[in-house]
Amino acid sequence: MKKEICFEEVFDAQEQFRIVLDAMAHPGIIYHLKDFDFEAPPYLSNASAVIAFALLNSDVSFHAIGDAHISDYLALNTGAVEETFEKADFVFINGNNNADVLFKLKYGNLSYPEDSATVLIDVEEISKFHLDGITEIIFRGPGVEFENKVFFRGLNSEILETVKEINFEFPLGIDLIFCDKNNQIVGLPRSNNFDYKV
Amino acid sequence: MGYVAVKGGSDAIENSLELVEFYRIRNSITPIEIEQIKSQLRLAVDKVMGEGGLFTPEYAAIALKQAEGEVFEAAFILRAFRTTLQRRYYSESINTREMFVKRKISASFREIPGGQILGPTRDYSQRIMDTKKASESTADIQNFLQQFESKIDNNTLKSIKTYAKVIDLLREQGLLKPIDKKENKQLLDITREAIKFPAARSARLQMLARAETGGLMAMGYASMRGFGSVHPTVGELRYGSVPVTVKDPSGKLRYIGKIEVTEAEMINGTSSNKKSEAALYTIGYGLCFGQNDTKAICMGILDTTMRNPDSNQPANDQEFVLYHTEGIESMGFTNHLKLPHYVTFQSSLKNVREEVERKKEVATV
Amino acid sequence: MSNTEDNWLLKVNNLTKIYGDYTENSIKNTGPKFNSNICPETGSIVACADINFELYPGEVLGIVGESGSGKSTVVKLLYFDMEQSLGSAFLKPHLDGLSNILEESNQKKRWIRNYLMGMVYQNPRDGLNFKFSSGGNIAEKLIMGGNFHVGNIRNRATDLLEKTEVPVLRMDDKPASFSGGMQQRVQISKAIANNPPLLFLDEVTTGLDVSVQAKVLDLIRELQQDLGIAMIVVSHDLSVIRMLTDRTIVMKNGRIVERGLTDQILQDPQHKYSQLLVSSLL
Amino acid sequence: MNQDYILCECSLSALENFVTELEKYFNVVVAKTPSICMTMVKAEDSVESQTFYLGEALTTECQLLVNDKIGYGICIGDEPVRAYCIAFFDAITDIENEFLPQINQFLKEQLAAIELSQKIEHNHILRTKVDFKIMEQD
Amino acid sequence: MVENNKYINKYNFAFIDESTKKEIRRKLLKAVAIPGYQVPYSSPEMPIARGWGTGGLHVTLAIIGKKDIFKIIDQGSDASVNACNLRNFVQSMTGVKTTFDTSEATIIQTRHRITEEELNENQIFVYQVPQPEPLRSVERYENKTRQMHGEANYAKMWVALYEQFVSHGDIMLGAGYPVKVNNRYIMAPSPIPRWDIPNLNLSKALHLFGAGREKRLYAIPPFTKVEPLEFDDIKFHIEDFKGSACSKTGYKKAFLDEMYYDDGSTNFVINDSNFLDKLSEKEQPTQHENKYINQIAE
Amino acid sequence: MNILEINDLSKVFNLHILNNKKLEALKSINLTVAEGEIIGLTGKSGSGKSSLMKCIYRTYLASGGQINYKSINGMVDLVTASDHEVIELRKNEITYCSQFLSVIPRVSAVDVVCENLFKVNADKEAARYKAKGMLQQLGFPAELWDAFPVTFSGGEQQRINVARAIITSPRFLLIDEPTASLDPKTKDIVVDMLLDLKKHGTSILCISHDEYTIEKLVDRRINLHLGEILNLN
Repeated sequence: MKKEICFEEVFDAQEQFRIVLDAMAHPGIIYHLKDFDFEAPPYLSNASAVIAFALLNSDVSFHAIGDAHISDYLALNTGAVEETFEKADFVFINGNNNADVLFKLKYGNLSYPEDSATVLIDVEEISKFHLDGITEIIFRGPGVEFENKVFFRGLNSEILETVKEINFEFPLGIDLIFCDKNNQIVGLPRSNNFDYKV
Repeated sequence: MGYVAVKGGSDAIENSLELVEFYRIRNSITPIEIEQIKSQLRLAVDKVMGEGGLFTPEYAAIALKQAEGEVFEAAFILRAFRTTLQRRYYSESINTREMFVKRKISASFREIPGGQILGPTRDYSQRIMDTKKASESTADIQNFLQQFESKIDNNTLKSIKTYAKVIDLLREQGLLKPIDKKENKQLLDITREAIKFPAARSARLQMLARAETGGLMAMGYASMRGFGSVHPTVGELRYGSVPVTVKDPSGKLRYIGKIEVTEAEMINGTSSNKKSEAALYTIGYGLCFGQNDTKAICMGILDTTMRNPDSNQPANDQEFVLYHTEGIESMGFTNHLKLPHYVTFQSSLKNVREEVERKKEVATV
Repeated sequence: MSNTEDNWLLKVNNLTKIYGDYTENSIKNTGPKFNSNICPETGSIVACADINFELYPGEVLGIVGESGSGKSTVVKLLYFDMEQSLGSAFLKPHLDGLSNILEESNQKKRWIRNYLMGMVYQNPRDGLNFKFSSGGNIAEKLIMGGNFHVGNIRNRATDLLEKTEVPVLRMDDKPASFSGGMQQRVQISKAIANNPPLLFLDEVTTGLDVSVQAKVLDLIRELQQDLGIAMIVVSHDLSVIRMLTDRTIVMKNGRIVERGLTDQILQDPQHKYSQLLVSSLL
Repeated sequence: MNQDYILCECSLSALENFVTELEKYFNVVVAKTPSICMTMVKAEDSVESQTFYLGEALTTECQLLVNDKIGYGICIGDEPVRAYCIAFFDAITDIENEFLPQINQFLKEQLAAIELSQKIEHNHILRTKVDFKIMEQD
Repeated sequence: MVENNKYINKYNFAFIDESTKKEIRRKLLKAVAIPGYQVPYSSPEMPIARGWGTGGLHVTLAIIGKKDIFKIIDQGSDASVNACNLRNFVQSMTGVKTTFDTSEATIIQTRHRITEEELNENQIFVYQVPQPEPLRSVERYENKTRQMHGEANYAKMWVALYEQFVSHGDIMLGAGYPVKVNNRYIMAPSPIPRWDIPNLNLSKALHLFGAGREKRLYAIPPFTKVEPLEFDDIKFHIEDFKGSACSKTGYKKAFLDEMYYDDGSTNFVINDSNFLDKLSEKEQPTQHENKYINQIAE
Repeated sequence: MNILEINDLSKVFNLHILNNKKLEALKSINLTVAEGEIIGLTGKSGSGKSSLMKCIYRTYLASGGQINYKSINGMVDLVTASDHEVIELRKNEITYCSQFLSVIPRVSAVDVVCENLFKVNADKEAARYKAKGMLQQLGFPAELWDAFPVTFSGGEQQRINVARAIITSPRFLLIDEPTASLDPKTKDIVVDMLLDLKKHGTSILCISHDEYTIEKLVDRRINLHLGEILNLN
């Protein structure tokens, strides 16, 4: 595994961060991250890697499910520390993963609700248009003018049920960013009052 | 139209800065050298480093020069300078027991291991204006140095030693209060994340170490006058240089130089609320960059007061002490009152005028 | 019968508060048997332990005991003024009594306090904010209960002050300038402002003049009759207990030593300590 | 450690001259030009050993490849030359080379000079010691 | 050998070092996810004084990129000396284009005002906040106010408003009127005048707040409910200029500055300098729509 | 049909503070009360009459035996019933009228009489109306209705006490010396009121030293001596 060199730490980080900020501020709107020529391990989307490069450094911790290569890759390229689920600031999971692990994540306390995990979920495909056999999320709440609908392929709906449960007592909760293989992302902050259909 | 107004503002700022420069140098043709500030304004440099949170005598001297000697401003410049630098290394804990001691006194005992060493201090100088300083010449300086050096015979030099600490003696005798198990021992860094209350001791000590000397002094003094619960004795006050070591990228431990620090261990008597426990001593700890007795002592007082939170005693109140001794912040905010506030003022003016109207109506009804 | 087994309003199980580090033995080696609530091993203080009881709607329960018996601790734990070491409590109107209120988040506890409970402290300063007017104090509770209409707030405050015999003219004055009895009545107004089903009264007449005491007690009785509020009355004063309560719990060294109908406790006390208490106070 | 101590405390001109002379015989590549950064100074209180951050120290760091051997130079202060020299020493003392005796000789001389000046300062400081025994005899 | 060149340190793009920028960015994301909640952050020292907009600068410098167009106002004016100073700083540290034109800017930093011209969804509005804690007036301790926010325990704040009504006949809060965000947090909207408060509600732009001295960041995402605290019967109202009009444009529906002259006369001028410029030049900027402004007669 | 069946009831006081001294107040009491029956309890002072009554009312905890009470909702053993069951019975079925009025400061005579009605959340004005009617019947001066009973004479207090006990028309009434300090005329009124209650189905256990009252009132008389029943006639 080698260190990626195509991501420029000042300007790429700034530009990609702004897209992530937009995504968080507009839940349910699809944003496109830049397509970097990364050699990320399989099971880690380029989009997740971009977000990791833009936000992680040695001051924060992460946990990735799946391949051990993902952890090595992220540790090498961001300097962030690998931690357990219970303590990680950033968590990388796949949309097909079992939802149970989410219950372990830190979801903040009432005095410091931000001391909670940000979860990056890799799914197959994110689309504005309906396709068969996929999950639809209807976003409502801050950042959404009326309601936004987005379709996800490769997203276990139990994850959404679990997130709903974890985020029930706002401001406690976790914040999510969905990433797909085409460098598309969608933000789902805890303030969002979403529904979903399978 | 708008552009003209803006240009006007920018020009005024530029011209104001020029005027500053003019006032700084119009009467003195000879620029002060950084080396001169470093040595002849040594204590100002120390203060700037302490409050600036960055040990660097040369940049502190530049800041002092740039700020026309205004210590607050210079510390501020240093703090802002810090922001532009990457922190690449964390040192191993410095060990003040290895200090090259330049000054070491105790007020608690008459004789201490190694003796009372006054070192460079103005404590016993009579504060009589020394008008000779007005006409000090290079020759005077050289004479003094020559004569000073001659007092030592280079052939009969005593070898350098380090000294045992007074508090170690008290500890060996079991007179110090054991550490409270509930104390939060976490090592926090308040320059990386905002302080949270109640604050861990590491965060408190760090904030005190970079706090403004005058502010610390006000609080420490307040404590002794009854607005706090501590009136201690100097267990030991030492000043000198300590080695700093870091790990290089290969993991090897490296000596990188030495820094000067003042350290105070302040002894406080305690009363015990449990019958089974004896009244023991607690130590308040103070440590800061450079030579600054006042700061180290007051830090030592406040270290102890803040361990006994009490919102009725200003000096025992963590939030009160820590927020209000932060010199750079206090200075900035008190000075921001100079900024225009006409929008906010207009808003309150509307309220007051309306109330005056309402009260008039009531009166006439 | 209306008060069947399931009809309780409040159920308290094994409520325990210990200060300091404690072990299993801390509870075993303290209590009335040892005439002490300080653990001989760890020095921890067992303020109360193994407190179990149920309270029924509209019922008035007395807790009596000397100072240090842990009686105030019980209500302070239930009102979330302190955190329990062990134990649980269930309140019917909150999730049908299925959820331990002591383990709820602070956000939910606040809701429970605002809507389902009231507390009257011995010291009016604990229950009232002396920086606010007496009307403002009542407003605080009403606002916490979701009332945001100043006119309605002032009307309700007027009603409450009338009911508690506080001159309505003094509604906008700060309670600091009131007599102790009047402060206490303002505090009661505040506590019942949202018609809670449960009210805690912690030594509410202690420190008041006898005539003022009678007035306050009378007020509490009347409120109880009129509003059907269930109450827990904590007092070291048996005459207060006799006057106000149906049932009584006797505490000593942090434990319940006896419980029963108030007249039974007063006339046929079973436990040695209750007998001592009754004989010395009547 | 000892070597770093000497290089940090010795005369800069002597060091610069020595290294300038010596580096001719090696292939020196500057991997990281000397630049300033900060070292967070950790301290601990003397009673409870509570560690805390005292503040930062301005530091210069430099990385050299000397005959492909990496050398790190780190020192307090804005000291590009010194950092360079320390890095150089760090590398060459790890390489088999014919100059080791000269290097050792240089270090020895510098150490002696440092120690002397420290001792002199120490003895000046000792003159400020309050000697109670002498006072009693008076 | 290297040259003994001291004092040659170069500044990073946007002044702040990259690891601190990352920290601020992470905190901003959390702030957006929890609208109105104050996220503590490291708040490094800046070369301007605490209380002079360091928080706003942190936010601006952490988000700004080469493509951004930057506008900064103080008291509504592009020309205020403090705005000029910060503009110069940001410009010299980033090289970005600056503008006075509200609609052209992508990042607008402000002290004490929202522009009269309506903001769009591509804009980020950055506030310099001197006191981020709306509860400070009723509770001086940070750990207590934090707990109050945590439990949504705002009764003290409300009672303070009630008491103001009781003693003054109205809620006497002026600029910085507290608002409730997304039905949850009470937030200090930086001391913008009441005039601007309704413009926060369901705004299309993202609003980011930086309080440097107090080390807090917070945010209002677009399309977020922001309501001033008001009772059902005692309502919030904006500053009443009593039908006064701008002496230069005759316009009434804007926040006005009250001007005093040497001869003792007074008149009013539109406070927002760019809005005034545009009206003077017969441009027609789109203004924020809200019921309070709508009520004012032309 | 019996409303009350007492089997083998005993009561021993254990006085911890007097070195665990034991006082035997009741020994093996067996007694039944039929519905609508009035039983007079007689005996010298200290014979156990009040103790028996208090055991039934649960002011005293019995030491052994059973007190089976047939409530509207079924049989209850008053010795072992829970406090709550007892409270509910006291509220709805069983009333105890002691020899002395325990007054409550600052509560008017009428409201004292109403107290038991207030407990079952009766309409306050209707309750007061009823109370006034009873007080009138008992010849209680109207000007004292709103006064505080603490200053009343023994006879006046007695009348209030009786009115208070019977206002709810309890199913089972325990009454201690209802006529002790009353004039003959009022005695008759009280006896008539109690007989009227009996007509409506109330069972009464009555302690009295007044032979006249016993004679006129009771269906059966139980004589207690040193905690035991002497006769069963």
